[in-house]
Amino acid sequence: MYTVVQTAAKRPTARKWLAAAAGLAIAATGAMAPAKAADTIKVGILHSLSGTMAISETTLKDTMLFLIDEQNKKGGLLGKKLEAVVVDPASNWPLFAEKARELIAKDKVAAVFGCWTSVSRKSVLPVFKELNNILFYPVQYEGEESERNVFYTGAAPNQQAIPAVDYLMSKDGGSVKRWVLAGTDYVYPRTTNKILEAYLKSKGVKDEDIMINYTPFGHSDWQTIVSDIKKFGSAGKKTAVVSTINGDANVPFYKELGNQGIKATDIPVVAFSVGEEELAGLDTKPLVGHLAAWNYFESIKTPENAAFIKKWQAYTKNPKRTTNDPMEAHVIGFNMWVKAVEKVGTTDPDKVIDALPGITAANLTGGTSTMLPNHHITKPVFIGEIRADGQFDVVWKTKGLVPGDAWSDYLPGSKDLESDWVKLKCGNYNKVTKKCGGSAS
Amino acid sequence: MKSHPLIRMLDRGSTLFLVLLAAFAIAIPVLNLMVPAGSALHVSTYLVALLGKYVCYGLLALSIDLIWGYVGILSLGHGAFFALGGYAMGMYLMRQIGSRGVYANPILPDFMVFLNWKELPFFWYGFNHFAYAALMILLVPGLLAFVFGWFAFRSRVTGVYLSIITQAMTYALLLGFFRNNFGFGGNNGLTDFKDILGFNVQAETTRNALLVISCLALGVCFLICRAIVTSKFGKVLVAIRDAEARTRFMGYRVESYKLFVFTVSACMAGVAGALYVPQVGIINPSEFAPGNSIEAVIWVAVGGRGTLIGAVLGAFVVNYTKTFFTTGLLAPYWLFVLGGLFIGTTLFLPRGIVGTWAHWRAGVKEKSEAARSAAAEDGMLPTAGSPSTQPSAAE
Amino acid sequence: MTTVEYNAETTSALLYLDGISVSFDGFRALNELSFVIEPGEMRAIIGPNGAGKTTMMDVITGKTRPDTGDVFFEQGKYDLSTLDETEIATLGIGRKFQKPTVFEMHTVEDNLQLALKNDRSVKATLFWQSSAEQEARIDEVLETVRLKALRNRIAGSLSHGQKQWLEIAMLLAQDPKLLLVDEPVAGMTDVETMQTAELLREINRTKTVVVVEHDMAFVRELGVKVTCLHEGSVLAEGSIDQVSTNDRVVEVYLGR
Amino acid sequence: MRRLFERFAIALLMVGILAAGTLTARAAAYEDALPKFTLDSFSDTADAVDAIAGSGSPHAAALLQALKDQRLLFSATDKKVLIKTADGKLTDAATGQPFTAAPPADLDNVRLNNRLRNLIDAALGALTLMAPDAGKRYDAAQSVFKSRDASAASALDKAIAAEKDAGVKKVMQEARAALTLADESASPADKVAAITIIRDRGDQDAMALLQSLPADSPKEVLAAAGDAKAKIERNLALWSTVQNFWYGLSLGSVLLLAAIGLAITFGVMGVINMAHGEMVMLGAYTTFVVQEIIRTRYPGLFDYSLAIALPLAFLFSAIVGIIIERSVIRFLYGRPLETLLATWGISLVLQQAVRAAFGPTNKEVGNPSWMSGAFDLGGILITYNRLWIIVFTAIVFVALLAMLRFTRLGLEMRAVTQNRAMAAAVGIRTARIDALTFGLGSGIAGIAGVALSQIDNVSPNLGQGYIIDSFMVVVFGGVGNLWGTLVGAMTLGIANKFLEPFAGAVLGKIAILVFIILFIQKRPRGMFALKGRAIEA
Repeated sequence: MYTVVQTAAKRPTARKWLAAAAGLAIAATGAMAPAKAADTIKVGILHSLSGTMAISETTLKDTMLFLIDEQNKKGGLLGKKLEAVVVDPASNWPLFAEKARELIAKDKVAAVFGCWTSVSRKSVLPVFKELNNILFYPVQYEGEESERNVFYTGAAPNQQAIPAVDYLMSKDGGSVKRWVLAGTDYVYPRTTNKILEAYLKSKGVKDEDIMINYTPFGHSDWQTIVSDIKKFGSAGKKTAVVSTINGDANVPFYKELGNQGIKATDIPVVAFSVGEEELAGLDTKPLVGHLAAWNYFESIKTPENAAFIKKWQAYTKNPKRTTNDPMEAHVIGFNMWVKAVEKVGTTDPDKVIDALPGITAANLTGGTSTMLPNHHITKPVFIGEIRADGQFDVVWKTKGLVPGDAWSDYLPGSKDLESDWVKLKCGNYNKVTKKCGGSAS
Repeated sequence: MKSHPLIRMLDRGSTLFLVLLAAFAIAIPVLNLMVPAGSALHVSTYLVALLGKYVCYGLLALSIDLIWGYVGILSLGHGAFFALGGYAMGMYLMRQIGSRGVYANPILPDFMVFLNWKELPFFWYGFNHFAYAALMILLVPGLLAFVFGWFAFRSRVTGVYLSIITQAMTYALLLGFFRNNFGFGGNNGLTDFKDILGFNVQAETTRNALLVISCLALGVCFLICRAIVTSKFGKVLVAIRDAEARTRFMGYRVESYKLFVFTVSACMAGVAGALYVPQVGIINPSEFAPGNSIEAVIWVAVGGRGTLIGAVLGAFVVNYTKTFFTTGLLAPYWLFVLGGLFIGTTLFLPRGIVGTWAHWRAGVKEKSEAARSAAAEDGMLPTAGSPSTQPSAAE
Repeated sequence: MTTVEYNAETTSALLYLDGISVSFDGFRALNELSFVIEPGEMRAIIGPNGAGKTTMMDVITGKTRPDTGDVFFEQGKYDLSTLDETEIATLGIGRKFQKPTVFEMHTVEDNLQLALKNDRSVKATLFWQSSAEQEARIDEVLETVRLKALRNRIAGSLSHGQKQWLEIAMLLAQDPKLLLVDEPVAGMTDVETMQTAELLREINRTKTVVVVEHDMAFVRELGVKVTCLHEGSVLAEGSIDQVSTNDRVVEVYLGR
Repeated sequence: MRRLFERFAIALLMVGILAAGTLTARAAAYEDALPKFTLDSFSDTADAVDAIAGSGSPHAAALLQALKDQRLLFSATDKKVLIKTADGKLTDAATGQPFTAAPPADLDNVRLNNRLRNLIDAALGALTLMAPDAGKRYDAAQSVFKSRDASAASALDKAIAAEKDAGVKKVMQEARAALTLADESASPADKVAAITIIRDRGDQDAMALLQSLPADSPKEVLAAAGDAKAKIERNLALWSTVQNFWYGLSLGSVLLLAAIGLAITFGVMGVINMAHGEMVMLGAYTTFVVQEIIRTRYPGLFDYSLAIALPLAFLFSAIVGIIIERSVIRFLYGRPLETLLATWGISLVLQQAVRAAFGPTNKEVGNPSWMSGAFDLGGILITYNRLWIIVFTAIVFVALLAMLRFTRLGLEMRAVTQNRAMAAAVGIRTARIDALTFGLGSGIAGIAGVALSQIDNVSPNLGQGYIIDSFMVVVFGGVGNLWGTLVGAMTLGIANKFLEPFAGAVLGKIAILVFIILFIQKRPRGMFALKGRAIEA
């Protein structure tokens, strides 16, 4: 049924336009409604609750609500209650920017905790810079970024990828000589693999001993690739797979690995994006011994962790609810923010940003993380082996905490760059030309 | 009865629309820039950015309405043209960054530097000139539409088949642009823009200027659409929509008509995308996602297809609903609302808001007219059979 | 049965079909069909369901390509089997469909405006302006089909019979050399049927017409040469009386 | 005869004395090694494994097996090492006697890493070469082949001599050949002979072994290895084509399974069901729910979980399908584009509904034992889950074909497809047929979900991943023709898998999409479209 074009064209439609204009006016006033008097401190939560990323991000939203709840039980902050403002950017990147703007400009939040994918962070970056607010970003990422308004509480590549490779090259890790770098085709795996490739070559690994493979998002038919890996691994040298495969593609990948009988003892797979949450969708028995590198595992036995898990499960009323690495990153980030706000006695972003470097917060695995001048934090690195029950056994950890490095030393473009927001006031200072790159100009 | 084309183009509804659009384009910047922030009438920059985005969506909806409402081509891949226009603009904006990128490379965009690209790929040449970029904004979507349409319409791929392959087209582009080797920044796309034509993209004045330009583009495209649909060409389009075979047997080269209007529509979508990018600050492959294109179709359906004004209205209404429903407690329910819109509109409001209104108005008028002329008609002509209400040809 | 000398080069026929065969998925819709239409002639084509009448129309108008055989137009000048619908229509063959197909969303006037013989290119229609001459032509055609009073009505709101006439009017406006009319009186009352027959005879004064019809009364009313099709080929040809007394025709129509 | 017996008796005696002499020393080595397990350090555990493997203790195999299965427990305070038997009882590792005292409070598993697992496998390999179970011996020989643990040589020789099973013996000989090649003291002639054996094995592992030969080996050895490698390579190249074909078949069957329900709703009814993917998802979630119930209530039935889930998934998806048809789609017949939009809306609602009900994360759906693992067929590895999915797809396809052809419902369905008005006129209740057809299409999507849950994520996004591919298959194959769908799915699957090795997964997929877009230009109605007037009207 089509509309009657002819009549529509001939008959005036003044009234409907009045109605439309009225609707728009209502919309506008709704959007403009002045923020209520500041009797609470608002905290923005910018995680997708629908769409493809909901699978990972929903838990982080819950974590933030939990942390804010806990803080309020302790009496809030600066004598005021904290109020969470939740928005749903629906896994849609431009919507992230819109929602970030809404949180800052309309809801006047003091800080925002959010984003998962790099692209969502990239999408909101200009908004945070323009409106001068604070973003805590809790997920491991490719590095190559340091912005004044962003605090990176997840791992930089040197806090995850490089220690993992070091471990595999060690005797305990199996003295791996041959490497498959398998990833989803987007920026994080690409950059990580570039860094790893340069790193491996600096360790004397030859070109023919490195195989790089990229797959699309949500790739589900892994038969060919897994059999290629098997082939590559049977060249007589100990082989390992470094997986930066993301999200949904992991389950079919591991299922295929299990079924094609690739055991961890033959070709171990070390993953950077597979945690307790992802394993929850898998039968892990055939995968025992495959590895993951994180800065936190639920199975790590410390009093802090045990207490956190207990409270978290009580809060979510789910005795089986798992915890994971990005959650811990939010815990650390939130505690750091609280401390910084308490230190300067205000939520004014400029002051909090300046106060944050140097702030410490206990992490859940027994150490104390520090916010560095480059807005990354120090973190321990753990290598865990998958257990039959879907948890990880820590088989190796770094001696102390590893400071996060914004600019990789293994990439030609960034090895001369340095980030220091305390002394240099610059996120990308070039040590050779002694100049601060564009973004701070 | 016969009137000048300009008068046919500008019926009362269209004039009102243009007047309102102009008022909107003047009022928003004035309320944003001139009225002090404390005032109740002040329009926040947040709202300016939001409305600017809506205007671009409105233009995209208009372009879809032109082909769906008037020729019955349901493109589920129009987001592709929108995104291509956006990418062309994004490439210009990337080149404008120059040595202000984090790696201070005067030629290569940041994402190329850290992925070790040595030199600029050839398809990035020329994008440092705005004129070239502007040409590409029209040319790239237009050319793709032309080539795609030339194949599809000549082979008489119609109806759902066409919808499905437009979807395949945008999906293939999505996969392609996701690839980092493609040279468009992969998943992260193009972002971190600084200047447009020498103005800071984030400045309030630039935002307002972009809003005004978007409104201008919408107005111009609206006039082009009106010119098209009120001409004899437009009548042929509707004829094709309602009875394609009949039109062909009357000697009209249907594929040329479709190809022309499809290409025009793609260019409009490209312009919408190009204006959208500096306002949201990012363009990335997810704009190619089939879901986005389908969502854009529902804007048109909600507003009323084949009404032009309805398409724009629909884009505003649905996107405002989206903004409203993705905040706070309502957040988990957005997909229910969107899904419900799809179902509800097709079942209960097949003509959309504007279409239903027009139909109702027409019905009221028709009734009185019919009553008046009934006596005159009776006896003059024998009437037989019942008026057929069936659509006459397969879509 | 009359025999015709089939020769594409020397034929004087306006429409010339020789040995046309078409099959769909093994079903032979047309089987070595041959006949000719002379200029100025009016021909009625009858035949039971599935005899191939509509397929024959499809072949002539370029909708269906024949598997074998020749279709020529205007004394063998144009090979229709190599042209598409648009080209054939431009040559001057107009077709009325079995189910009335008018542009339901357009007014009667616009329907005719679209049908008028004019440049049909994209450019021409984009910048087209109505002229007094064309207005007059529309009036004339509307007069012929007696729809003048309904000029500004939306075609979709017309009655079935009015739509049939509108479609014929559109054919006239197209000013074709040959009109193919598929079941023009289906669903019409007796009065309408007679009026339609009269209309067609009137049209036939200036144009060649091929009418496909079931309604024997109507065919009789037309009083022209009749071709009876059966199973995709010509069964009988001649006057209505000759054909209706033909044994095989009787068998086909009534025997089963 | 008698002399023979005498000789044997003497030999036995000698062995006995010898063994008795060393036994006490070795038993001591076993007991000495045990405390090392309580230190909770990988290197100490490794030492202990070495010592125990060499101890010759009768408990060694059981202990190592327990260690491998994570049944070896230790208490750091009591310095006790215990074995948990398969039925959950504790035995003392030192004595093999049941452990009756109260278990120590700090009892924990001895932790493993991959290096240890390799060590244990090698040790167990040598220890279980004489196991009574042929399967175990086979595995033992394979692990010796892989570990090339020289200390297993003598045990292997003995095992080869005693082996009766030809298949196991062959693997043992291959393992022995592998040891010879790794043995620097072996003569070139022996090595060449070993290469022949390895060459005949002809698989990836053989290739790996030959490639690891040191470059300074004797000339004739290198030459033989070169020939063998060339031969294996040819062999492997051939098999890799077969393998691509197999993978293509497997991908094709997944596509077919996902698309076949669509072929019915789209092909038979002309309804574009964009929510088809969500029907698949509902089937997968049904499987999840069934498995959850079985896991908590009737764990013994786990292997039958899919069989139980199948009819339920069919019914559930079919019912949801019928509800959708009755409540939405029936109002939209003849308006395919509107149906498309409405069903897209339904798909969004279903996705978010499932997300609300089950949470956004992946759900675990396990493979029953008969769908896990793989077997070798010639030079390719066939995984059971893929094999069963192919078989299952074939069954569904044939059943559907038979249903359409031989049942009353099928007949009425075909009648409605061909001429709705006429079908109605002869008394077919078309509305009922529409609902049932849509239910059938949805139900088949549901059982596709059961199969896909075995290889893919079970998450609210599951269906989205298949919808475009399914439409491609149906459109490519030609609407209204199940055979077309079959050929379409298989062609696309196989083409994809042959493209993937050199174009990569992403470009391969793009190439296929572009191909389909161009193909539709050539044949707008697909490969096996029905011709004729009825269809085009």
